Amino acid sequence: MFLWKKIKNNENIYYAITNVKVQIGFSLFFLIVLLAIIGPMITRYTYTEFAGPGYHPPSGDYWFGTTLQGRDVFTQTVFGLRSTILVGFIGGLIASFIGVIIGLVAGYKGGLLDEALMMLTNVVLTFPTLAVLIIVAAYLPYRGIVNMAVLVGLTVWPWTARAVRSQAMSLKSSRFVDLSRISANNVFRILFEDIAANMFSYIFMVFILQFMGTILATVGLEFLGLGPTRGISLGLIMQNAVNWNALELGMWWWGIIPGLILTFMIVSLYFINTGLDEAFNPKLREF
Amino acid sequence: MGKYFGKKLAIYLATFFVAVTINWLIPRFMPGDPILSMLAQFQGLEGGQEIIQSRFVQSFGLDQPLIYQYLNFWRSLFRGDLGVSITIYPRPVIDIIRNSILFDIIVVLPAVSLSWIIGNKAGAFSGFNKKADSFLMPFFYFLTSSPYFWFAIVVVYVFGIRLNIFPTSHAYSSGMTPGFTLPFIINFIRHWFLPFFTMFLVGLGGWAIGMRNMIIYEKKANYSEYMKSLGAKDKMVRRYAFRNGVLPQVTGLAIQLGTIISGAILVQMVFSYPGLGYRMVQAVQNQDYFLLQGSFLALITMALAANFIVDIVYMIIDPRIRASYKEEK
Amino acid sequence: MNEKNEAILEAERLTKIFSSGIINKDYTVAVNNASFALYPGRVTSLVGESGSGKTTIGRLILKLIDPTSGTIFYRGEDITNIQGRNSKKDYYRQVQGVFQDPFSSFNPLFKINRVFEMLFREFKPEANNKKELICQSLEEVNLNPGRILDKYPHQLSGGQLQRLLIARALLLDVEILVADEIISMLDASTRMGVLNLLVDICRDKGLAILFITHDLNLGYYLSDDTLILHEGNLVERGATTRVYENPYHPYTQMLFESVPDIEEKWDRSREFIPEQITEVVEEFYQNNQEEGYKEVEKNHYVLMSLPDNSSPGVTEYFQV
Amino acid sequence: MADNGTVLEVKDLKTYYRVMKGDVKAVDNLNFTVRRGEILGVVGESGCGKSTLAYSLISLKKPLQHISGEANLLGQDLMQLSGREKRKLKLKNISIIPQYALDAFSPTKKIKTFIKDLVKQHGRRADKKFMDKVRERFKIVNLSPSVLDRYSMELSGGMKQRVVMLISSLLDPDLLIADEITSALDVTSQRFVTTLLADLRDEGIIGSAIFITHDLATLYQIADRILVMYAGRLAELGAADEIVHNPRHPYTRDLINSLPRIGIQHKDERLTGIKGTPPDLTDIGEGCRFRFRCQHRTVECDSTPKMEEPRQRHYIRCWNYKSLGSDQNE
Repeated sequence: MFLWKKIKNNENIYYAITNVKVQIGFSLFFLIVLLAIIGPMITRYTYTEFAGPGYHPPSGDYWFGTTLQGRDVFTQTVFGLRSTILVGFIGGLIASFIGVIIGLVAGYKGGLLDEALMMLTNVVLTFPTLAVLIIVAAYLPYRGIVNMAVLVGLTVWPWTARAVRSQAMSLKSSRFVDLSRISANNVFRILFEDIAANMFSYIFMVFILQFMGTILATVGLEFLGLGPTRGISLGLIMQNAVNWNALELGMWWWGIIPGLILTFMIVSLYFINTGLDEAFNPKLREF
Repeated sequence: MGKYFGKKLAIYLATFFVAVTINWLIPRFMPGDPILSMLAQFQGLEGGQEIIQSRFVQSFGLDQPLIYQYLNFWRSLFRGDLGVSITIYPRPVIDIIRNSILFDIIVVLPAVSLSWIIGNKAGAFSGFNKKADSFLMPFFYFLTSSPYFWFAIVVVYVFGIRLNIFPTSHAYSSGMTPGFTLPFIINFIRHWFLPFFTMFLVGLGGWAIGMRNMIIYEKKANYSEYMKSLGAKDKMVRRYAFRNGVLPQVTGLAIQLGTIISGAILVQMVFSYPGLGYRMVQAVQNQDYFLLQGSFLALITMALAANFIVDIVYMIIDPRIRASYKEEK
Repeated sequence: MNEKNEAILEAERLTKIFSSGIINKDYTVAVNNASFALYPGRVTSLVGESGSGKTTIGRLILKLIDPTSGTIFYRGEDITNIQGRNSKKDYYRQVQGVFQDPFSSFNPLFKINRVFEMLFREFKPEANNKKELICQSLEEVNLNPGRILDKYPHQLSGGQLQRLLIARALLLDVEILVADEIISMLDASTRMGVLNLLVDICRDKGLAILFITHDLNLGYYLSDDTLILHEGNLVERGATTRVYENPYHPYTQMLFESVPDIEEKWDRSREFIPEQITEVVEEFYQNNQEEGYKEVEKNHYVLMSLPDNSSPGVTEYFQV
Repeated sequence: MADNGTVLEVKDLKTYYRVMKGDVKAVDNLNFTVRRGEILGVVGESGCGKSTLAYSLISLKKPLQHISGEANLLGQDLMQLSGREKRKLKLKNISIIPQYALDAFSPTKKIKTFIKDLVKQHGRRADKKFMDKVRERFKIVNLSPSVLDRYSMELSGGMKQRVVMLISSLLDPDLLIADEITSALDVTSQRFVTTLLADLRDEGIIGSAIFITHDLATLYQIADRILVMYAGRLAELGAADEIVHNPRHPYTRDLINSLPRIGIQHKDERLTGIKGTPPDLTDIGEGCRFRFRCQHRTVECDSTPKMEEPRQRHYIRCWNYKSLGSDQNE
């Protein structure tokens, strides 16, 4: 795509790739995604099947140990990981898409439209999102992965909208936008070639934040028993662990390991995001 | 100054209005009829059938046109009549909320304020000290990335089970009678500690990282360079940089409140600590719609009130806000 | 000295008031009743300090912002509130601009060729000899196409980028060029090249140039007519030599007094306090009976007093 | 060892920026002296190293590094002093008005608070007597003392510049460095601020000054001596009138010829700039650095010209300045 070739030569990309934090974050994230892909292929069990003796700590046969009822925690985790990443991706895309559109329009158009959109953004931002999700999820008879992702995506977009709006406003007042306007460019070309293209590295960073936000919200819901009605998810595993008093019975692996994998994924994304933040603004780039 | 207030107030009123509307809309337009499922729960209760039937129909006003139902809903809201809880029948929802809020506040308030203060200090320290920065930051990244409920589970396991120095559920031991007696207070505090500790630690990371980045910006700002070239010691440069770094962290507090309260719901779930969040989750699991709606509204109001207080504090301590609203375009 | 023929662009009582905020708006008068004209083949310099509204006038002419009141005539036709892309496109076919900061005038992600491609796409889609036209206009601003084309903006110098923007206007063969502080970011040594180029094009192509600057020496060197702007008001206008040799308005006098000259040093015994000018100007307006502009000599007009609202000055903190 | 008059003596000073690409030789073997009561003007195009000179003297830190040479302020070599020792000299003996003066205040502190904190750093209590002196200084810069209770964002550019000048000269420094103090201001404020610097010197508030700017005409108004810098090196240094009316170095002559002046119009006399662009200072080799743009270039120019003193306290680094004849406008 013509636009992508432009961005490749961009100095930001050079600094992004050479940043240590980005490298650490990316490799960790890659490992976890690999686990989500390979895991379900190599495991001998299904996540519902009674794989062996219950109450069994991590060992050669059961890498993450077994639950009280004898299900294999490793299998449950890797399958749960898949659904979590999928939800995070879809939700992140939706939230970023809404956020970018609202941010661009509010930032570029300004005036009354800007005030109204920002009012909406602040209203959604002030909400404790989980509370809203609980109410909506409670009433949804069927909760599939996609409509969970859509649901969560609809509540976390304000972060993108605010960030994109401030960037759009500063880019709008730049001279090359004036030059495009006196070259009689149409508004869409200005919005995409002049404004969005220069924000691409920024939008990518914000997408990572949305991806993280969606995962945290979704797993939170699953933990409260409001996750997808069918299939397994990380939140569900941990909810079962808490419900069956796994910790009191000493089965730390049942509750802690799935959460640890999830936390490592979030940490890896956090490293990428902080690294990109350093790569993209010189002031943070400490020699 | 007035403009700043006006804008903020408008947002909060709009938010409250939207929250109430969501509350009213959802049960009426969601697929499946929550009223029937609620009534279904009362097959067993003899005699109660008719009372509940009339009570729900009347409070939902299903016979009146929608607009009346809506206005009726608002009127009952202001009268404080949030309906009756089913699980703890017939206690009015407003009472349950009133004493649940107390548990919320005593955990969230100290946790947030302490993590904000210590987080900012730690962030500033690592912003000025490169060596500390290299090992403090990864720790804060881990803290701020760990989901609230998972961290709660780890805390329960480490402090509650392995070390067994703190109880891991409920606000006080079931045998105790609440009152201002010393044993009760000690028992209460021991139950309070782990939820508080979880909220504190998970929150700490975010503030530290935010402040560290702010300090790096402020350290390189022109006013810092000017002070140094006129002979100001590092201590003064740090004090000025910290002052300018702390202000945006106050607005950060307002923005993070939504996420913090969401976190509180999950932490209360793990510790079965009877705050609003816990009540709300119970209401969901028992399909107790009135309690669910009531606790949702209470949570939103709490978030709005906290936001408003933070805005006032920010407006007072940041001269730029006061000045910027005098300066013309 | 080419005497004035038909004006190509006239502005009449051009006013721009910025308002901020939605609930209780507060207003700033950026430009107040400015009337002037641009003539083909002549350079008109618009001189004023920062905040005087000179850039706003430039943006009004380039139709990047719309005036609060007043009209702009292009070849006698009222183009003040033309809307819609096509009518604006026709206008931009004849009127172009060059901005102050060369580096922020180019989208950093694209090669500089894009600046020309945009023109061909919008104004000359049918041209088949695009490369040739570009090279020709580059040579006219003495840039070597080989070392310029297919480069990114950060690979070129400020002087080269400014010349590129001028080449862009040449390619379109425009009639009016608004040059907003185009040399203030360039070094003394390279700025002369760009300025001489500008005047040569104006003379050869019969271009009308509005040269916006805060540098009075440059204004004198370059322009045939001069407009002096003070807090949004056009206080003095006329032939450059006349305005500079016998300035009439107190603000213009003070402006010329503060220009450092290599030949003779300032008389430091006399007190020179910039903030007193606001009061002196107000006094000047009150004492004059006539309202509006007076022709103090042939082709030299001075604003004698403000008809209605005069814009507020910052006097509160100065010790006047 | 400084004789009575010399405040600052710089001998063969070299300070380079150590960056990934190599050494940027921003200040390369500079020699000059500043005597008490003297204003030394430093002029040159952007990127010639004049601001680096200011940073070298007052806030030398990575990536800028001292390579060799001395900078003796009242007998103490600034290059050898430790951070702590140098801090004691600041504001009392040596002070600076920075290039970014319009952005020199912390947005959340009142001007008064900043002054009090700053003075405390030098062991002086900002008591009533001291504050009266400060209010006195406000009269000199023609600002009302009520500015003391204001935040910096409530002040205009001209006002901020004056407050910075007041603060930087608060403890009557022996040497005040003014780095591009006029470039961000309007013409009228430029005149006021330039004459203000001279007034501070006349009233003995500052012992001497180094006035750094790219605007030769403004410099000529108050400078006693002018140092013309090109690409990190001294091109010519001498009395202001000599430099402006009888320039010997080709670069100085071209610089003066390219200055537009009221009275010269394009159609009467076509001013020529200096062709080419200033050299890139990263690992620049030997030889006179102006040779690529100089009209009088000869083969000797490929080796670095040494410093000569054609007249008392008038220095020049050029092989061929004698053949240019020095009768520019005698």
